[in-house]
Amino acid sequence: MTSSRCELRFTSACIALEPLLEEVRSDGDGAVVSFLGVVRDHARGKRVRFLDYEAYPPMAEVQMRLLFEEARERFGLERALVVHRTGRLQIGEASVAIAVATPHRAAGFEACRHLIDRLKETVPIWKKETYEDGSAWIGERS
Amino acid sequence: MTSSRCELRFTSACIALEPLLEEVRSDGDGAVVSFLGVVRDHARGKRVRFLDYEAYPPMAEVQMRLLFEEARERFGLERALVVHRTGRLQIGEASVAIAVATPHRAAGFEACRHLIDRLKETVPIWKKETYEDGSAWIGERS
Amino acid sequence: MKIAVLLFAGLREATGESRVELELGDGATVGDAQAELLRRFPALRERRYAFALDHHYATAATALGSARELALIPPVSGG
Amino acid sequence: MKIAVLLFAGLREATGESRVELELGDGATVGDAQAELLRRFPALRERRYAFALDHHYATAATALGSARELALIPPVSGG
Repeated sequence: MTSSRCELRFTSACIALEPLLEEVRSDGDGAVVSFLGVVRDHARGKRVRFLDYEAYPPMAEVQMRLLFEEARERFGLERALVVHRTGRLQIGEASVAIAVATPHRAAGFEACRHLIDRLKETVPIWKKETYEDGSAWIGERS
Repeated sequence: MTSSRCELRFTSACIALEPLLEEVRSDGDGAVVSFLGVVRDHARGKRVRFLDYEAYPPMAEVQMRLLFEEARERFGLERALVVHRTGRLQIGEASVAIAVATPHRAAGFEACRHLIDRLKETVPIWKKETYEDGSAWIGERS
Repeated sequence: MKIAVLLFAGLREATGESRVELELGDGATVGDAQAELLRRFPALRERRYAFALDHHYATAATALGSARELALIPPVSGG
Repeated sequence: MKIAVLLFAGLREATGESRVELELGDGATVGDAQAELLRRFPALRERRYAFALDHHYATAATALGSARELALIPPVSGG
């Protein structure tokens, strides 16, 4: 009834959130919190034309599993799906979707926030921004 | 580009989240945080068969507008859609969906959480739980 | 003066009414309306509820003034 | 001993390689592999990156042991 499953997936196609919400939830869950990271039209004071994402999937899976484990210990999280895009993304497209299902909403909000915050710190995925006048891998030269 | 719109809607049909996410977002937003409240199969130690929701829509709209204003002052929230079901709901159906779009994710998580927490305190909507052996309007006799 | 009173959820079920009209003296307050409702609907006596006047929360001391709609608001349980 | 080294993002672009094989002495560490990489790819010299050995973060002092895959991990920017 309250099955446990946390999973990271990569896709080169547009992310549809609704199927993830269906998939992540079990009948004992009263809350589904989700996060979509979306490509903005500007960043670092520049107008963004498009993004490219690159990942190291087997390591990303290992690192994400550590984060799921953290969220389980801290918030009791048992059910979460994380989908990350790779390849070229246009403005307005989702680069990442996180859906978590929990019996009560407090844990859901905390866990979802934790997963995206930590994903940005440790999971091996890289973003290259292309502007009108060039491009840059983010974080590299800061 | 960064239009401002916060809205509460009622519906007697199943809530589809994906169109709300599309609608709420503008091109300057990097984060879309959403919350679904879902009918659980148990509550207060009893097995739930179904729920009925009743609302007082014109007052709900006034009260929700006060909450949107709170979230705007505290978190800079400009774009949010709240959809609440009325009538009979089965296990697993969403009773409420909240979608907020913000330039950065911290404000999105905070604002979404604030809206659902405060909605449950002040917006005139009522839930009746029906169990195997009776039913009760929630909150009434506590 | 006349005012419409709305009853919701358990209050609607207890009274069998979702909307009643009250006729009250000029300068009447929410509390005066409540007293009249309690006379007509003894089932309301042991109930908990707040008041809303024209869609804003109000107290027993609030004057009805030119308000058109008084609502008894049982503890809310949306979400 | 042989080990595969993976290069990502800006490091891949700077070196023109996404995967190289290194031949190192027994008991070699991540730091030894790094020294060899810097000889072959001077473009790596002014870059910032972490190390991962078989998908776990590692340091220059970590022994390669029986690991099969070393990766240079530039600052991540997913999400």
